[in-house]
Amino acid sequence: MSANRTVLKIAGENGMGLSSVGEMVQKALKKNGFNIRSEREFPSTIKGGKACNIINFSSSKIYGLSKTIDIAIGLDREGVKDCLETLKPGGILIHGFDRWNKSIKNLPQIVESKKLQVFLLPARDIALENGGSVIMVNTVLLGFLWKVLGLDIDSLRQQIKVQFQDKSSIINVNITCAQAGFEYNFPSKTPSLSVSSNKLDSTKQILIDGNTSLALGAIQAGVRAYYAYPMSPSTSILVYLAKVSHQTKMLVKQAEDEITAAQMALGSMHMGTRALVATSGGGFDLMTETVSLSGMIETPLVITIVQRPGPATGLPTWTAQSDLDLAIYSAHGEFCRIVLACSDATSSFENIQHALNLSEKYQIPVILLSEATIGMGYETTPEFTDNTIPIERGIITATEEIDALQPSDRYQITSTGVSKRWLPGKSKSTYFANGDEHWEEGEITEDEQEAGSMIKKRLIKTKTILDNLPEPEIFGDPMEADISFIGWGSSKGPMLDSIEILAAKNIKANYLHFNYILPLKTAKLIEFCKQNQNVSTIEGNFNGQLSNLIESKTNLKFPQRLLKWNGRPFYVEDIVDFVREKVNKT
Amino acid sequence: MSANRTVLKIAGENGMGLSSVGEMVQKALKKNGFNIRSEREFPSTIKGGKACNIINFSSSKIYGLSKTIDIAIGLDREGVKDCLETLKPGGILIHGFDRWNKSIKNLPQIVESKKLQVFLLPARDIALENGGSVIMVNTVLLGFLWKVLGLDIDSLRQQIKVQFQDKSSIINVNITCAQAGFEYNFPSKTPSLSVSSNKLDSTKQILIDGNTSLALGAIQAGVRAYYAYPMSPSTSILVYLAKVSHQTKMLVKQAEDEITAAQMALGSMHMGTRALVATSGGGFDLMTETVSLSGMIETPLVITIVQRPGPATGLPTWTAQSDLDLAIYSAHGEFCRIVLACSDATSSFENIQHALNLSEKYQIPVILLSEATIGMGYETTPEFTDNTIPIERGIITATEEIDALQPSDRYQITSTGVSKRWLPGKSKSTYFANGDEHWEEGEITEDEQEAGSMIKKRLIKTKTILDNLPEPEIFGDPMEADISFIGWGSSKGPMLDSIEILAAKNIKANYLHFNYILPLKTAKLIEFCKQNQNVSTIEGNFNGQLSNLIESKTNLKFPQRLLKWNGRPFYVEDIVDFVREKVNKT
Amino acid sequence: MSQLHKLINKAEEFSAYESDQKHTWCSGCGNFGILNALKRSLVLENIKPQETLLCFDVGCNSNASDKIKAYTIHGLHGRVASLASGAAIANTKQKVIAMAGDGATFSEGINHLVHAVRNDYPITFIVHNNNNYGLTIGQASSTTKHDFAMNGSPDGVIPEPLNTLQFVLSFNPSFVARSFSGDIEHMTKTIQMALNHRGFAYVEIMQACPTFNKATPQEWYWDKIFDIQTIIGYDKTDIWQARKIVDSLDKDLAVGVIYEKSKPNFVEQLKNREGLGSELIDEVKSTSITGLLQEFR
Amino acid sequence: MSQLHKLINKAEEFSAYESDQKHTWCSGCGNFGILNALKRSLVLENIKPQETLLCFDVGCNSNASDKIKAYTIHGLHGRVASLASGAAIANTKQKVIAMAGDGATFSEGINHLVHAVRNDYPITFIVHNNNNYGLTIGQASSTTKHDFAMNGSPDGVIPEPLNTLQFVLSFNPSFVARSFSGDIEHMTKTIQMALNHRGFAYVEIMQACPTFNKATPQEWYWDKIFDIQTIIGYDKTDIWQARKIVDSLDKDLAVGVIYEKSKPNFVEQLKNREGLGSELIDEVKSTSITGLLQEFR
Ligand SMILES: Cc1ncc(C[n+]2csc(CCOP(=O)(O)OP(=O)(O)O)c2C)c(N)n1
Ligand SMILES: Cc1ncc(C[n+]2csc(CCOP(=O)(O)OP(=O)(O)O)c2C)c(N)n1
Ligand code: SF4
Ligand code: SF4
Ligand SMILES: [Mg+2]
Ligand SMILES: [Mg+2]
Repeated sequence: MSANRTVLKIAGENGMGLSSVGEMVQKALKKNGFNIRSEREFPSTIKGGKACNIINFSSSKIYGLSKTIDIAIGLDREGVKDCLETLKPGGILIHGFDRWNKSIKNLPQIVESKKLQVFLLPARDIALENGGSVIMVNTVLLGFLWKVLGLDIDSLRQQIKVQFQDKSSIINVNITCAQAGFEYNFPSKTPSLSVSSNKLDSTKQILIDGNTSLALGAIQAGVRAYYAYPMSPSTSILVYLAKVSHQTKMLVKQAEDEITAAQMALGSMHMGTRALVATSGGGFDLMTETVSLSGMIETPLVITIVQRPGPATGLPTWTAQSDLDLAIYSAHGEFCRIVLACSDATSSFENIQHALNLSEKYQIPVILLSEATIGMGYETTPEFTDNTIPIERGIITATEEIDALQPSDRYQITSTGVSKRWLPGKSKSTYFANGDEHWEEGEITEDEQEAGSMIKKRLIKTKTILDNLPEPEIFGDPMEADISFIGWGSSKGPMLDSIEILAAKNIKANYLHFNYILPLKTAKLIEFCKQNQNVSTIEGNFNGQLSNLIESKTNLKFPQRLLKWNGRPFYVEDIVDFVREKVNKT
Repeated sequence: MSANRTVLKIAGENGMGLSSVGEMVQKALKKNGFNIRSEREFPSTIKGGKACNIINFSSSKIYGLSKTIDIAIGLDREGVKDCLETLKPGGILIHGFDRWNKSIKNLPQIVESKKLQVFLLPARDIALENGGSVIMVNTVLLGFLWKVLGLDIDSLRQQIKVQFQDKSSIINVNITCAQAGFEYNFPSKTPSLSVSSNKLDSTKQILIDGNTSLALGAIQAGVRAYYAYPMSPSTSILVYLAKVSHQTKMLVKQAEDEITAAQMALGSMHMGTRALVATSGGGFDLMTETVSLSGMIETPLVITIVQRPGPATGLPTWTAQSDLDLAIYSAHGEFCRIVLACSDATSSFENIQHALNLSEKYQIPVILLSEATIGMGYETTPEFTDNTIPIERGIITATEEIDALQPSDRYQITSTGVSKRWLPGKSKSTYFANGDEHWEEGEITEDEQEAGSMIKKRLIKTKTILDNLPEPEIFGDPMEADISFIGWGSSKGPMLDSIEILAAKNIKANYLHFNYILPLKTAKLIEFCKQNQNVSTIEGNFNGQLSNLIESKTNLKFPQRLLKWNGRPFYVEDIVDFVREKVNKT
Repeated sequence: MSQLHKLINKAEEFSAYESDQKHTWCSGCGNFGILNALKRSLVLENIKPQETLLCFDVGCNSNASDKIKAYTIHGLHGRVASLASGAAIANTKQKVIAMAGDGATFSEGINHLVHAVRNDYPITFIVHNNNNYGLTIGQASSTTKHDFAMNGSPDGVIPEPLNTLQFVLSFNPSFVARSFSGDIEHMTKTIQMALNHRGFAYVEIMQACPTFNKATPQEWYWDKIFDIQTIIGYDKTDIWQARKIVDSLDKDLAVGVIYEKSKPNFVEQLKNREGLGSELIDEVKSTSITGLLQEFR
Repeated sequence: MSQLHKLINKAEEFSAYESDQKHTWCSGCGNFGILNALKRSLVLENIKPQETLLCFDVGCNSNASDKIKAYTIHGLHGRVASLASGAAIANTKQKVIAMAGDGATFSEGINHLVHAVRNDYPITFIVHNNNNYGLTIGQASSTTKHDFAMNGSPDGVIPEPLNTLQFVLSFNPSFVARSFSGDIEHMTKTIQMALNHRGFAYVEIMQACPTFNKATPQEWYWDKIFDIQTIIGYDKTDIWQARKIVDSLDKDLAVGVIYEKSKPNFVEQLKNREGLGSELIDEVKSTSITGLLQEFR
């Protein structure tokens, strides 16, 4: 199944520095020229409960995640248990937990029935013998892993140097431990997993998560103020932007709550800089009134929602695509907005830039959706480059134009719905940015004609935008597929992988992906559904939120929906299994 | 056009006690046996700007509003101007503003071109001559109105006594002024408008607004705590419930903000009383996170949104049906909810009771929509009676059942999605009402199986509810109409009137009305669309929010939509004009 | 030169602030005086309409949003402190003033007040404290007198009125002043001082509301106010003296600057922007990120 | 009899509160002690699990929501004061206790705190003040020490830490106490007193968070705390004494009941429910409205 990749799991109890082990492995694998797509699973607690890193790596490009674990490292009892349960039949388990057969129930049966290859290293002894401490058990295991994977130990050695650059005293002992693990031989058999690297030029690739990518996009797009209230899984955007704020000189402010963050961002945008906020669904609830204000006074506002499963606190560290309806319909009253959704690191980097441009050009709120699996998952992707998406602000700056401004230009009724915007202070013509219904200068009106046409002016922007927004993108041969999918967000990754995997099984699959969701572009979509007979939707939610939107805006109906709502992302297996049911060929 | 009614407008500057004049007239008209449907128009300011009362009255039952003003009283310059502009051709204007021809531009032309019958009374002189003060000009005008309408002056006299019961010193002089107005004769012609009352038994009728009706429904349904933050047009619910709180002993608490109101209501509901909150769209934005919590912990919660046009502050004192999407889709995460919409005073009284029952039975949040035009408009309606809608709470109270409870019963996975609910303190079996994803006792879980099935358990309630919810109601002959409408909310009133008016023009119209909107019942609707060829939707919003919902849930499409979004309610004229365009017969 | 004299010399500047929109306040409303004082202080400080951003909340007070010809925002109810702060830190050269009612400030938006004060964002914040919710027709606010029947609370409210100044003094403000809507000259002076403060200048105006606040009419205030400068030896940098002076809500209401502290404001304390000189609004441009990519390579 | 002795006699009652769920706090976390003290005080006050409603916010502290076997709610972040108050006034016979972190109490939900205190709703409110946002991994809160690098604010926060007790004392509380997570016995006693208070009992626990609050570790507190009862002549009904005593945040941290006022609570002051005796939860029944219809006839 996971033919085009190797899947490595590193599991242990939450809170024991798992993520730094995971990081080290991924970076070293990347240096070996592998493509990587990984995920982190951990509970919403500071300590306790099982956690893991699942690292998919391959010498060819991979886009999504697989759940067929080929090889696993268990760091402790919790980790070993987890690995035993989740390893594929015949998979390899490496660990150093010597009391395992006493403390894990049904151990022999599990190992036997799944025909697992288990390698219990005396890792503790090895670490201590080599002058290391108990915590270096992990390094010993990694050294052994390197052997099993047939990789050059030097790559691990280099990464250890980088990882511990701030604690140089422990670099050498870690290297010795890794070497000892690498050299450890089991008397009977030596396990081996054939992984081959095509020696991809790793220097042109970066290994990065979606949240950081989004933050970098914001920096590139000239965002000068970031306001947020911490909320998983969006918090790392705040943390990263704060970390690099001495380089970027960006104002990064943790606000006292989400309403404040949104209001400050709106104030900053109104004054004329670029500001950003990010949160998750529950925090966004609190920002919706501000979104409505942005719609009314036509001041740009961009809010990122990194989704997790709700309702209420839900599953704070897990993933979902369940706040699309929220992004589209929340906030009282009717006004125009754009909703886009990231699908991976690169699209996070790019979409935030588009979001800012669209918000300023059309003077509307823009909601950018991401997901825990995108925001917190790592992947290798071609290095981001500067100046690919020019900044478009849609503000009046030229002196002659400024001089010609009338106050009533600000909210003038136009055929596109877009009026002139200029920044406070820039012209003698002042205007009222009025949250009450208003007329062209922004002065309050309750007149039925004026109110009716001003409301309409704001709403017809939707049409203007629709005429200018890109159509969804099709992956695979656009026509006459055995099975077709329509989706959004992180589904794209496993879909792209699945198209390939299915092709190898002689099944022709294709996929239509919405990057821009609202307003909904329908032409290409309708064409796609004409040219393909067996179309399903794929969504990480229970209700099929995009499916419902499409059904309302077109004559299409989707009785066949691949939906998932248990906090986990789509794996290629989910798709391939679904296809197996729906396509007879298999 | 307004064949079945007389439309009287009383207009003046906002803030001059217009609404008490309006109240007096309506009550006196009611005592005369008329049916009434009235509206108030006023700006969102304390003083200044034009305001009016438009009173539709008829000896037969009327449901909606007409904008064809037959007769008008102008109380001052603003009022006279407004009346001149809005009176129908040939209409009657009564006023006492003697400087009118100096201070109103184009006066003769307007009067001439519309052929208005204007009666300028020396009302000030009459008032002063009869021992009254300047403010009693209004009473003089009312006396004269009574003559024009051919009504018994005694009915006005009685109402004056009631109106001023707290200020007995001015009763007599007001009566004298009214009498003097009644007896005033113009030298030339005596105006007269034939209104006939069928002497309806007014004692079986009440004259009431929708907000008060809703409040009465809440009292009847055993609501014991009301929490709110003032917000037009919902505020009168708070004010009324507070006013009668010594009779009802209800706890009526103005909270410090909307989040608090919602949280306190949820806390009170959780503990086991019935609580209620009401607000408008902007306030509801702030409550949505709490709605999501209610969905998660399966604690009932009922929130009323009295709609006004948005976004932001919008038109605070005007009306709209533009927060249906908000009610349906806002609040993060996926969970089950019910949305119902009031259409008039009686349905406000009833729906709040249904809302509370449904919320408790299914342990879900219920959103009840109303509109400014319903909440603040008056109408005569048959007197509400006790005990028509029994209370259904769906809580475990019987001792044997209580004794048998296990903690895990609380969130047990069931086929209906509904589990047992009992109140804190009532059983030794305690439970965790957990906003984090949980298992059956409410204990935190992040397991994919458990999380997936608990999320599903909550969502399959939708199916259970759909099986039990009433279908929409059809008015008029259900089949083969020349034109058909589908709508919700206050549209019902003018629709019912229009069906009659159109019948008189030999046009057969019918109307399908949704009282329960979410989850959407579709069987009768689909049948209706099969049996009628020319189906439109009617909605007080720009996007056609119900139309879109139906389009997503069925194969139906509604290219023909009668939409209105300028803050005004639908008038029968809006519908009749629309029909004229769409049906060739006319 | 007296305030009025100075103003007469600046009649043109003053009239630049005049808007065509009709006022919608009750006669005798204290908001007239406050708006007048606001215009006066702007004119006296030589601030032109073009140089302002006046941020209004929602309430009677904020219906001034189109009654003064300047750059204005009329935001959401309760949120203006944060909206204005976000605007101000994006361009500290534009003069940002926020206006809000007591309902907005101490109920719906009290969180924003606390943290805007703590952060010392560089704005002038003017509370129109009329002891009630005017625009929604006379409900009780946090400052309504105990036991006084109001719309929606016929038995009066249960809590004692909030001592707003004691409250603000408890979270480390840098400028706290009070004035009275009946005294335009004093308000003008006070707002002028606020406009010259570096950080968050909290100015509370005790505002007469003849329509709904019958408990404390105009005369009630005149009887009780006194200028804090008349206290000999009053040290406005001494927080404990300030706390004592504001303790009573019923008699001896001090007006003027009650507390002041000179310190760098929020923007001035941003370590990563030290010495930068430019404003956030000037810095929006396509920015290279290649330097930041190193750690991901 | 010592606290421990009393508890030994009530081992069974104590164990009734034990939940099967595993704790998820770091070792050395102050929340262990607080939860222990909470159970102790409930047991010592003879309150059974069935008689409680424990309301939890969202944060490390509130992950106790299923670690104590009782009626619990685990609500939204920042909102627990209002949720618990709404619950408490519906049934004053059920013992309602609210638990929240400093992030929840002084940032996200500060509005609820202010007004719940002012209204004097009958609940015990326990703040777990660990000077940071634990659950979201160590961001600064309003009580974080100035200039201390935290996750998301590497330069430290700009505002001075909020003096939480000074703050609470500014809006007319009826009960203000403080204790320390290292001192289970003292916490137990303090919570017991809170449980016996009629109105809103504000209890702040200075909570050690060894993982993220490196600025003030366990020992830091031990060095500075002293029992307020050791001050001779301390009058806990004197608000000015209380204000003075809480003024320092860095040395001499008084623990115990710092301020107390005996007065009727919110429910007891509801004029329209005077002498009624029943609880709101007992009154839900179909109610005749015909008497009210008169004015509409
Ligand atoms: C979210 C929200 N809730 C409620 C309202 C309704 N509302 C408008 S003004 C106001 C209170 C006004 O009181 P205050 O702030 O004291 O201003 P004043 O009218 O007294 O000047 C309220 C509750 C609103 N506009 N938005
Ligand atoms: C509306 C909302 N915003 C943000 C969060 C994320 N969040 C969870 S706990 C927490 C802060 C916790 O800090 P504190 O209240 O001090 O509790 P502690 O973890 O320190 O015990 C935050 C911001 C949330 N759950 N909901
Ligand atoms: S209600 Fe009060 S605050 Fe509002 S305009 Fe009238 S007097 Fe002024
Ligand atoms: S992070 Fe701090 S508060 Fe949270 S569990 Fe760990 S020690 Fe306790
Ligand atoms: Mg006010
Ligand atoms: Mg904390």
